Amino acid sequence: MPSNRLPTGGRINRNQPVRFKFNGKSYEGFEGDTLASALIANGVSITARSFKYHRPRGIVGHGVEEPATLVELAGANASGNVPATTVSLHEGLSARSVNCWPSASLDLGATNQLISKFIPAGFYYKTFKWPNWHWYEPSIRKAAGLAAAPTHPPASGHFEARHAHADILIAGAGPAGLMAALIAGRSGARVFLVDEGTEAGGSLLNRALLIEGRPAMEWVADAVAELAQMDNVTHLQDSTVWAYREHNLLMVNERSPQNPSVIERSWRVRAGQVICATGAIERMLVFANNDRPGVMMASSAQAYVNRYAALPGKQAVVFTNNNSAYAAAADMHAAGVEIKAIIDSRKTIPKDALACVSGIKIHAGHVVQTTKGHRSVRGVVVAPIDGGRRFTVSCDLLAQSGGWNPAVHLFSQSRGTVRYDETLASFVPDQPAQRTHSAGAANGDITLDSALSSGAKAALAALNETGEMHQTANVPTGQDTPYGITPLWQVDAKGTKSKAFLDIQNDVSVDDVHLALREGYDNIEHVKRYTTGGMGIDQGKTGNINIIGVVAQQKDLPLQDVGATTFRAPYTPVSFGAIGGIREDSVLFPYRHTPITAWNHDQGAFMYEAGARWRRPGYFPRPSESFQETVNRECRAVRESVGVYDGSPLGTFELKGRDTGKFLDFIYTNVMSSLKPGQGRYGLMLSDDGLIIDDGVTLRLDDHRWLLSTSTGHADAINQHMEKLLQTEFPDWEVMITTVTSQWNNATVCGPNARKTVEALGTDIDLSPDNFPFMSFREGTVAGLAARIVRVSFTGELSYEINVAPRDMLTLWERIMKAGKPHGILPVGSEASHVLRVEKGFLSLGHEVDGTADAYDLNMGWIMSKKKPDYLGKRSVELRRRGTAVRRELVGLVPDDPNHQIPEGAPLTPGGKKQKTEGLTTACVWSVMNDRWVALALLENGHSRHGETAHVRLKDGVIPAKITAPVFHDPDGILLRS
Amino acid sequence: MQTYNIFSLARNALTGHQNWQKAWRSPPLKDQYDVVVIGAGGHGLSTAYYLAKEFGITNVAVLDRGWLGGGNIARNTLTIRSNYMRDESIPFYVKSVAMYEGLTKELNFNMMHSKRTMVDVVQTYPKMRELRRRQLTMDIYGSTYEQISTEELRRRIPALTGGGPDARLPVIGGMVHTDAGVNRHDAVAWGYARGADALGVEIHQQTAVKSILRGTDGAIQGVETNRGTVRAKKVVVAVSGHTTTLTETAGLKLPLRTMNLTAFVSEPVKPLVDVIVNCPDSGFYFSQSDKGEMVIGGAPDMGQSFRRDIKQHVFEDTVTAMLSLFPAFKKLKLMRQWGGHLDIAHDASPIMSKTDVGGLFVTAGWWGGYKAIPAGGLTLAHLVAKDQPHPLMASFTLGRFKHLDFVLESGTTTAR
Amino acid sequence: MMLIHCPFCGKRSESEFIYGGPVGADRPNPDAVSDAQWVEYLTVTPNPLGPVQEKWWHARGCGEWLTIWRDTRTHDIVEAPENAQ
Amino acid sequence: MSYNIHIQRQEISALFDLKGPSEALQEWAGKHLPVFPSHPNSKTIKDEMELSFIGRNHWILRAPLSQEQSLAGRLMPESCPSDISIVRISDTLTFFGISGPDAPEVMAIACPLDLHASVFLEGMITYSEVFGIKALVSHYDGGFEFAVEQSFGDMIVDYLNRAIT
Repeated sequence: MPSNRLPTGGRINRNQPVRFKFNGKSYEGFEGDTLASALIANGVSITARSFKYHRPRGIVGHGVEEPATLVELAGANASGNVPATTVSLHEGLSARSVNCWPSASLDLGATNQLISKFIPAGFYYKTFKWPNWHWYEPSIRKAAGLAAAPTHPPASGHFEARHAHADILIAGAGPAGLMAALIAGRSGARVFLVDEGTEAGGSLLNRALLIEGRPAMEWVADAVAELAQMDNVTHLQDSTVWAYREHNLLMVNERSPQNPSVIERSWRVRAGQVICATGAIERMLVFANNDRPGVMMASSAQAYVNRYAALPGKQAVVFTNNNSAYAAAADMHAAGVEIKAIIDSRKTIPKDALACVSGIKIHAGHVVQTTKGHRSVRGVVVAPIDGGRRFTVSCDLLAQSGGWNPAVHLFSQSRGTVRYDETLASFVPDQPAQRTHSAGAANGDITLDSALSSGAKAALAALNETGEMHQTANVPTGQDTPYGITPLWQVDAKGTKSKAFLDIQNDVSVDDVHLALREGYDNIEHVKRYTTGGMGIDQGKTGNINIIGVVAQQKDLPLQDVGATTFRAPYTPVSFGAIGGIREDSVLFPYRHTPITAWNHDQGAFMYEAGARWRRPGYFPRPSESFQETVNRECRAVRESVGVYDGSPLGTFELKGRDTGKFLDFIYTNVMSSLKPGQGRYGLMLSDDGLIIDDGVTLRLDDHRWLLSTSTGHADAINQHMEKLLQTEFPDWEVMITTVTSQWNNATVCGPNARKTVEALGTDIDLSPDNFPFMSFREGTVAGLAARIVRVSFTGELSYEINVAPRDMLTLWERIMKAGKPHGILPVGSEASHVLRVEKGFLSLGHEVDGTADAYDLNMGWIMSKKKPDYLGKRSVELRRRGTAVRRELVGLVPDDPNHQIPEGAPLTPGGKKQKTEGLTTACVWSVMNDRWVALALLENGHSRHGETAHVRLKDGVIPAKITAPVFHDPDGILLRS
Repeated sequence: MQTYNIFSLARNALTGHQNWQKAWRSPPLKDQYDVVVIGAGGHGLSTAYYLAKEFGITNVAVLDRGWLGGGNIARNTLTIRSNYMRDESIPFYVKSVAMYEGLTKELNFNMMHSKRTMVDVVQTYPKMRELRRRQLTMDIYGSTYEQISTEELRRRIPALTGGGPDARLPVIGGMVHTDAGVNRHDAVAWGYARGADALGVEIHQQTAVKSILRGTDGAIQGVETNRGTVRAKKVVVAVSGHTTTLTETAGLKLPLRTMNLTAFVSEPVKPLVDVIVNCPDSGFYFSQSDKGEMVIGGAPDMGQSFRRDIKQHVFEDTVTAMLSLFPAFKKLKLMRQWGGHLDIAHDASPIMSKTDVGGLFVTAGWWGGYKAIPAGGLTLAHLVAKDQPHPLMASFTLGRFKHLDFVLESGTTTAR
Repeated sequence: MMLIHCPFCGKRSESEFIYGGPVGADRPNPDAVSDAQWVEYLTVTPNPLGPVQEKWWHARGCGEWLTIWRDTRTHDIVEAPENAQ
Repeated sequence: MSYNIHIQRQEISALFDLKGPSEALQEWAGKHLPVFPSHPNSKTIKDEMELSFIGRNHWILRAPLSQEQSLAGRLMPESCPSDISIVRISDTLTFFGISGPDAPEVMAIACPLDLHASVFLEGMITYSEVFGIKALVSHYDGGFEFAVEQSFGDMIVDYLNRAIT
């Protein structure tokens, strides 16, 4: 039995000993221990070192508020910066203190204490400037940061995130939360009860209280059992409500899900009503050397003796300004701790408090000025609060209580306002901003009775708002010491040069705050930022309000006017893994496949993201072939014989209704309504501020049915655009849109032998140019499949876009490959398609269309209808062209050296000089038709500069290139019409 | 101005740090100034500083409804860079980056400027093409951008273990911007405030401007505050998201809307990542602060907002993007998150301009405006003092909207 | 992540919706307005500190375009203000 | 332990997208269809046909694929009047069945809808999202069924597998 373990009592399982390692040494504890309680039971006093000065630190708290002892956990689910008070002991646990070397017990960083007076708050703003910050930064970075950074994901298992819905979410399963859950649950409402502890009960776990005359934990056990019987209640322990978002969305982190393959689970809970029963957090008292190992929160000392049967000390002094520490003293005393004295800063001590303790020396109107000892507390120096003779009381534990701060974090995150309450000397919930109720200590109802009744009240109020009719609830009575406090923000201890800490984690002392105020950093936010107070991992749970108190005292302002701290999520740190759940990689970036994806893979296609989440083949390399050779081979097939590509991802929409023609005339720059059934037309779409947003071909199926195609990447955006116009601007227009992108896949057969290939497939459609000309379509069967063939061309060659249902796509594709085999047909990837369109000077969104060029710049003034009085973008393009800005116009570029490739995106400058650009290269490809590099560019006044030389400016040289028309193959378009 | 250095620090240590002067004064509010700057944030303070330093205009009041440095400068992700795309933008940011590098010495206040390089992790070919386009134009203005291989990228960022060949978006290469850096945002605000104060500029906190006052001729007369009327012939609005709220009190409409941008930090851990990591295809970026926290930013929330809060689904997008490339961060913990509101112009480029109201100037539309604070302040001070745009900002005036000549500059994670 | 009321589907998670911008002025007849008025129509949107009327598309839902009033300070969905049109 | 569910990627169905005023649709095709459901996001069933009311003036008709040709012949999408739209969309959706005791837990990972039996009643069908993708979600044989745009099918299989292991 470890030295400080009580022989009986506690909620530990003495039949289940657990061996663990801390800072390399082996210890033993019990199931039910936390790492902190086991260390206390083993008499380990120095458990940590502080961040800046590397002062020795011990365990201060017993829960998430712990400011001092942060550990790194080793093993499968290694984690850093974890408060030792929140680590459940399990066999094989191995932990070490963060940020100390070689150990917490002997830390060489402690030399910082020697220079502490040279490094006050904000010292780094004043120094480390010469010769420059980089000189110091690496060593400062190394010194900062607490735990080691993780280098590997968890070895096994995964995280999960889920959605959940509840009528009432209750945060906290202490007396108030359980009471609320019972009432809400019994009504049949869907209840979501979440508690951060491994066991329900909240403060009742740590205190020896009675409910209805029985030990309070028996009532807790009954309540938990009753809730477990209710199908309408979800009850999670070891789970934290860490964020309260807009519209009553709350985030829960469940740390020990039942499913062993799930490491942690995140719940996004949408709640009708929320009850914050999050309890209260005891705050520190501020006096010199209040950080020494052995100085502990009174409620924590109480928790260690009651819940863990571990003695944090043998001889204790209790220092308080409120009543709650008296019950703690009584419990400690009952456990065998000698209470040497209670030091109470109040001159008059309420009878209720006194009633808890008898036979204990009480010094009313006294304060602890400082602690004595080196590596742990050996005694305390006590003095009357108004000055007077000091005396020393020896002890090995100082249990201190500065009062209770309602845990308003969630309430405040919800945007509820808080107000300073004089009687509690803390901030309490004021006006809720959402459907939020507060109950128990979180609402300032500190004592057991008031917690139970406010839990019941909150539940009834929440049920009432949910619309449930409910009678008053039967609330049990509990016995507790009435609460009373007189605030003590700091002990005035002139004569001691030691630091009195406000933020134990970040080593922020009263002197630091005073210095900040002296230098003019006098807003509370300035104070916090200048001193870093409250900005640690614990976010100042035990110390922040003391900072406000000290500032208020120094500036002689009421606390309310100094301002409360902004509470930001998360309440306690949450692993990013849990937040992400399984949603990574391809759920974040979903992928889409066409039906021939497996075929592409079999052919060795190089697949990549090609916009709108489609994974498409870029090219089909053959062994020992360079990228360029592959692309050239595919291009030659199209130019010289026949190729085929999968055009399925093109956005396709069927539009139906009497007003469709009118609608298309409004969204496209050219006239669509004049199309005859069976015909198609290329169109350009502008936003109303005159930017090109899409292009594509529209077919008229019959009088009232049209088929519109968009670029792959913009299909969703154009769908949104059209629906928005129709539903919000023109609700009277009769146009109905159905997305058929995945109803019509297509294989586009292109090249001089395209017709022969399609004929070989077998079709009932007359393919002769006279009966089936360019920009028209026919319906029939191809290769025995129902199909629609469209004569469009994105390559400049004779092309047949054969559209079939996806279920037939692979069959069609394989038959095309077979039919084209005599002509050496090749599958064509995106890379070759790019070359083919550049050779023809066809536009590409994202290349030539980059938000600056308009149709006129792109030699497409013809597509800007003069006949239509109005269409989207018309007025804006006209307005823009009336301005004085010089236009950058589309031209072709032919480098003087045919083998000189121009990098895509390369700027053009006058004479190639290092000065403001006059244009840019939008694309450059090796033209198989011209056997040279050719490029497209946007160039200032480019249309009037054909024949001149432009200069591509590169870092290491200039590429002169002749300016030409932006078309390098079949300028008259004879082939595509053939 | 009291000098800050190792010697003054040592001297003061001996007297218990009792003799430090206030970083800035709190003078009484006068009823008239030559220039009133609304907003004691980065741009407001730097504008006031340069008005005094470069143009000798010292009768300047900077008014803030809250605490100085409490707006977006207090809630950003610190990245300073000049990897832009267009001639209009690059030289402006090149200047700003250079000014930042000299700011610690100029203001005698350690900004902890860490020129630690930004590395773009590129996962799609179109993005690589776009960044190479930037590279070639940036070189004209002396801004650095170099392509590196995937192997080199992983050597520089060992924590980047995701994005392998089988990933949904495999890493295909990187771009290195050696000019980029991070520094300490509070120090920038405080350094400018202290510097401006030393030159005679008055900073008035807790002084909320309720409306902008115009005379019968339509020109600016001053502002109405919660502390009374303050007269000035020139008023500069530098209030980020609240620009339109204020200018509408003068009857001025601007092409701005206010949006929310959030950021978050991890727990502090020992040094792991030495560069600023930007992942434009995945939509997040981060750097590790000197304190050890990963400071992470992602995409903005859609919709107008003054709420300064995070949207859970937008936040999750950022987190999951990060975990896809940095799977070890699954075990890293979120420590704190926050939101800021900023206004975005119709073309997503900044507005530094005179307005139709004589004497009223605005600096707004800052979207990543932290990096622009020095050059923004300098060039706006030039405009206010000389009534002529500084050449570096000539493209960013409201005049561009007259003929819809947008400056469409896609940032690293956002586009119009 | 808000809860937005779709007239067809009822209350749904914001993630199902796509934001469609504030409701601005009606599109003027382009031929009946000055250049300045046209530019203002295009570029100036309501940006109130308070309730704003805006469009949302139930894109991953029933496809309805809907209009709500939302307070930009709180994100609460509110009744149309009295002076709203 | 993984989740105890059964996942089935369904065979293709005959699907027709119907838009327009319900009276006009009923007049044109009512006699071939189940009764038009009156509640948003609900469905009616006749023979093996399901008619789902999934948007304002918007229905989807689902039937076994064997009926596709005959339905097309009866509904005559090409010749219906201008104020209604009937489009064959059989190939656009791929359906997944999720059944077994843990089906609600797995659905809760994928879908933000409140699928509790007291809220998402038997017979309801609605568009929502599954793993961030637009999906048509419904109850199905004691479990759930959802359909996504066909090209996302492979991705959904990946993710369901990740969710249940």
